[in-house]
Amino acid sequence: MTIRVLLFASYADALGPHVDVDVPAGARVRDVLARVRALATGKRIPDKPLVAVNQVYAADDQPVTATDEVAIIPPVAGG
Amino acid sequence: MTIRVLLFASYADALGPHVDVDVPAGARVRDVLARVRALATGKRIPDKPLVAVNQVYAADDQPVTATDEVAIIPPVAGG
Amino acid sequence: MRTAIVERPIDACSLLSEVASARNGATVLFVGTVRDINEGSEVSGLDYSAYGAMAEKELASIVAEACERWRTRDIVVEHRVGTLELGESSVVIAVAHPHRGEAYDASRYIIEELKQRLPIWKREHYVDGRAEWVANAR
Amino acid sequence: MRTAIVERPIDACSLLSEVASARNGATVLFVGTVRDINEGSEVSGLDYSAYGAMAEKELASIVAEACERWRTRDIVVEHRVGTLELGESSVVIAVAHPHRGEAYDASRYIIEELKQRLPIWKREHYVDGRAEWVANAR
Repeated sequence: MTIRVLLFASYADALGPHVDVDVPAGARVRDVLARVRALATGKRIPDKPLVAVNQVYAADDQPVTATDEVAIIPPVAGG
Repeated sequence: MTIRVLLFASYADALGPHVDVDVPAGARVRDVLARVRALATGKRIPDKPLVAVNQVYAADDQPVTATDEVAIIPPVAGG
Repeated sequence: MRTAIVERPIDACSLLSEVASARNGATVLFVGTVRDINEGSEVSGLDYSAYGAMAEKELASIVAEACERWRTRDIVVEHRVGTLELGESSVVIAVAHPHRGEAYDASRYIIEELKQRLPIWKREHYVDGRAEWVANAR
Repeated sequence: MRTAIVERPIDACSLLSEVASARNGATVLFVGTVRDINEGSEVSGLDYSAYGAMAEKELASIVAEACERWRTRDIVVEHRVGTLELGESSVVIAVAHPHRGEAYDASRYIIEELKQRLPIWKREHYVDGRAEWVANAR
């Protein structure tokens, strides 16, 4: 299945505002991350970044489905 | 010497806004307090109230002179 | 810094502007308000009276202590006296500081010291017609 | 309670009025402002960007946590995104509570959580022409 991954701030500067990656059915957050990091510019993403699934912070073993909104969250700076 | 003692809030309700008491030269805050408490309505003043001399909190052994502004400070309620 | 004991309503927004500056990343404003209930009694209004000259001095001392301890000059405090209605502000403390931790700590220091040290007294009027001098907890 | 991510200036005074009530004896307002200096560099301005939908949700969650923990509904928070100038407010937190300790604690909780959890990013522009993504300390 294809997962669209949203990117922001410095990650979006390097990879664009989103990337699409293919993962097998039953894949988890960490599998999606591995595919993003395997892209040409993907090394800009750290090994264990914060990830949100459907706009909620998610653990790296959370399963993902093709309809999920997955986002990689750079170090935040609100306030 | 005569010392004018300023009173406020519940103490002023009982004794008026000020009382004059006579104390010997060299008297201290505690001597002034003893004279105030010896007045007919003076029992309304507790044994060891807060006292200010010249608008600064004072210890009970601080000497007073006839030109000092002495005040007995009821429990405060600012804020 | 600026401090005042005033006999008119306090304009919290104007205190907020007074401490604002691009030097400071954080502003903490504290507003103390006349509550409708105190320790179970329904309050209808209250009078604050002060030993005016001493209250001015003591308030200035407290704020000078805070300015020195937290190394800022951007603190303004007004305390109102006279007759106040429900919901009106009795005290407003505005603190601005480069860093938020210091702004919160200085604000808290000032309200706690002021409640222990300012020679100001409060007579509460209750809905049932009673009135009482009320003191702060020590 | 009310929370919002906004793209216009925040009116701190209006948030203050929004939480005011004679039920509450204390209001604590926190204003976060764009500083002229950050870690030694002279700042000329900055852009905040957000993962908007998630930032709205996360901000609402943080404030709901504070409302539950300190048992009040009188909390309003706005966080601004877009381009801000020096001295402009990026975030305003208004908390009203019957008691002051709770008002301070809830305010502090919200700013600390928001700085760790809101998916909002800041690009600082410096007087020397550089620009950098800056993260909060963890």
